Amino acid sequence: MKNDNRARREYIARRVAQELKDGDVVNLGIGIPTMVANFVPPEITVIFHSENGFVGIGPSPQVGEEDPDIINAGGQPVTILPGGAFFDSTVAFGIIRGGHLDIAVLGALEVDAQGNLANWAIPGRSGPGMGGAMDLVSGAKRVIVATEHTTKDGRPKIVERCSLPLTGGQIVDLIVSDLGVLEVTPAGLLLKELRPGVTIDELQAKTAAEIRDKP
Amino acid sequence: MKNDNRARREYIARRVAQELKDGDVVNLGIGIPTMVANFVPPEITVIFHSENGFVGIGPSPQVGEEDPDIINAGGQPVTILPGGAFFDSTVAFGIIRGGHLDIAVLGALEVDAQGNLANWAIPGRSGPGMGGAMDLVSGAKRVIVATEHTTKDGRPKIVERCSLPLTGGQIVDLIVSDLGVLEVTPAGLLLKELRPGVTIDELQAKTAAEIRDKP
Amino acid sequence: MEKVMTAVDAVNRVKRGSTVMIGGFLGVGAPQQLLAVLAKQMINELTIICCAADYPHNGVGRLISAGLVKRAILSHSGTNLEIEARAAAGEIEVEFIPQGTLAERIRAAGMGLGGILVTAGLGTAIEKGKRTIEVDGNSFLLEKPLKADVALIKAARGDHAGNLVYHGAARNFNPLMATAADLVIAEVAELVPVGEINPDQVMTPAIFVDIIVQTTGIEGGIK
Amino acid sequence: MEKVMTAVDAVNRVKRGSTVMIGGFLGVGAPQQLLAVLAKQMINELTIICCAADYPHNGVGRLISAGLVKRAILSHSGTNLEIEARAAAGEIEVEFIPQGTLAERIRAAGMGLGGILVTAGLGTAIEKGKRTIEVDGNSFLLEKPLKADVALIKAARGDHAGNLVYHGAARNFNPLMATAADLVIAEVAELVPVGEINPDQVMTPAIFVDIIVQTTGIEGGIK
Repeated sequence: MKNDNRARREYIARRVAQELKDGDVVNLGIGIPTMVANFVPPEITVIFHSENGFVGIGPSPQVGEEDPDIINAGGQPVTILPGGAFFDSTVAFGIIRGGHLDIAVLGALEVDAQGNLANWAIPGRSGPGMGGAMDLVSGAKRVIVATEHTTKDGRPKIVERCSLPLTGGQIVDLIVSDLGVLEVTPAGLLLKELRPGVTIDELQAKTAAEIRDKP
Repeated sequence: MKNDNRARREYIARRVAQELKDGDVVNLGIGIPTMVANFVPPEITVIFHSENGFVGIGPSPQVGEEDPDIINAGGQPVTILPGGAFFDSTVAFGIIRGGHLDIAVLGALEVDAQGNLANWAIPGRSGPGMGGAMDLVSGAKRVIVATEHTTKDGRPKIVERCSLPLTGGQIVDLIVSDLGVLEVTPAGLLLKELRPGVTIDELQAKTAAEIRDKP
Repeated sequence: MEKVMTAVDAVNRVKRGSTVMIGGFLGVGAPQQLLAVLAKQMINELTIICCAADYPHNGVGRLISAGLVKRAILSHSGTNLEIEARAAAGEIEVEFIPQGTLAERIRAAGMGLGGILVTAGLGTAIEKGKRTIEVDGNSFLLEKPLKADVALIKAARGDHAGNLVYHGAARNFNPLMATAADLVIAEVAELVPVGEINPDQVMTPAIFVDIIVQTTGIEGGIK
Repeated sequence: MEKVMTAVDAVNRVKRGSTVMIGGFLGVGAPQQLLAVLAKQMINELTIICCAADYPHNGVGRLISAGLVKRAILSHSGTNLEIEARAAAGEIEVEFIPQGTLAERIRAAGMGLGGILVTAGLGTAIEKGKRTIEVDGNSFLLEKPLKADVALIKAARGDHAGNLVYHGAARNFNPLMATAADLVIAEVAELVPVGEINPDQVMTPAIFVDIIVQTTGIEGGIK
């Protein structure tokens, strides 16, 4: 069961990584999105952007070699690759807002058929707040949602219309889940790919929005 | 005659320098304003700002010691003092616009009783353009005009209402000329000081706006 | 104009009820010593402006846990359950601002802009109470400058004049906040004589900094 | 993704009729070699965006004197009588923008702001055609972002990835323009391997730079 969980998350991360192109500047959100860095095809070079102020995120440091001033946006110690650069928060978000970030990969509480995304406010809690998510979804050239297809108790996360407070309106381009890949089009969700072993009927049954399989 | 000209300009620069306070951040325009730096009272420290990108303008370099990348806003080679800093043009003007510049000293083609200043457009010419003057007059906490009282052919530069295109509206605080010092108040020009040897009648005769000598 | 003083003398300039900007991102780049001393001095009823709520005993969390904060303007609180509990109890009023907008609003105050137009938050709940401005057929939210009475910031290195240099991702909001408060207090890990920092490498020019405090040891553990 | 190429190869990416931003302030920080080669290649009908018109044979003056400019957007032309003569002859259309507004408009394009509110120019002729926006009882001009097809910039030092470091007052508009054009060509005096520039000291991150040209000697004298 735990292995299955891990395989599902790895499928998502691996599949998102296939969307990256050589030279892309990419921001990865917390959780499954962070795992995408492990699956970048070896023949391409991707530059990872950290909204707390640098480009060129490198691998985790060896234990004892951490620089306390170099963390990623999730608070974990990381490194910076040769050719990377640090900057302040206006530049970090100027890169996003100014069209210099090719891809943002984010998780979701809910995502809908119009490309609306909800991932910042949990009903009944004051927080956690949007952090950089609203800037990311409105600024990145391409927004990919990487998410498990359903919640832990089996409810669909992909819906006709988000019920939770939105992070952004009509900003999601692609949804990669553990069941497959869906493109958000003006006419709704379009099936791009099924995870091997998944049928379109299963996918549709676990999705609270209509899925077309032809453009 | 030449000596007289020099004495008049020196009076202006020296008198403006008396307006500076310890710790002030000051921008000096081209011409007479630049001379103000030579008359800063020795007991105070003033930080000079250059709108082409630094604070801490130092004295002219020795011949042969010029750094071609360190010029003032007029294009002359200068130096930077210890404790100075270079930055880009948004910071240079952010210092001005954000209320971090205590005093801007500028020349004038015309300045009027409402505190309007004209110093950027010469009729019949396409230029020279305002450079940083519009930002300076609208952003500096205090704007001092340092100017000869009349044009070379004897026409008043201090007028009831500017006829040339404005650099800024109602932005001048103090006018220092070779005849004395005038404060711009909501009720018009107020005499603060006459240059020794100048009478109020002479001052008024050479000014095309009413001057009061009591608040 | 000697700007260097002790943390206690510096922090005592902060008044009860002040609006205080605090640098750092999850504690990295936070002025830990100033915050520890401020928490001890019990200067309260503060409005804080910061990137995130950090952790209960790290960064701005020190002020929150000490009960000094009545209002928090920030982008994220998810790492600090303490602030959520206090918000739920009605003790702290929390306002969330998208992180990039927060950074740019602070810069706007420092650089003297009357406002900026952004798309972040369009079509979301944060549109509420804001003006939408159309420019060439596109919609933007008008966001106003955000300033403070005091900024508490942290740099890796500073000179006696107040020039600052940051290291790594500890830069974040610090250079922005240095421009946007009436009183700017900078904590520096290393204090050097004037002239030691190359003018090309200064990240915050001294004219923005009022008070410099050298870190002498941080009271309270980190995270 | 090798970004280093010759000045001629780089300049040939500039198309006739393009809008080109050019760094520098009275020639200091101007990409002199790129400009000299561009003037020789006779790529014309250009709209240039720059701080000032520099001098007839220095900085952007090289393009003006070569007759390649149909429109100039700048803050000052007083050091170059050549542009005034050509403007008087109807050959060049000149638009003046306050220097700080010009800088901030370029930054707005690079950082993705839909516009900024400024006071510079209020009550003057440059209000014409601009919207005035009231915020909390104060008036501001709405200034729009300003972008270009190409930016030609200059740095003291660059690495093969495109990270740039500037020196002295030669920084001026260069780092702003690096963010605000579709194609960014940087001339560097010194070219170093990737990893040689401390990530804390990078002034323009490599992701903004498309092409790097090392200065090999400048054709034509300076001023």
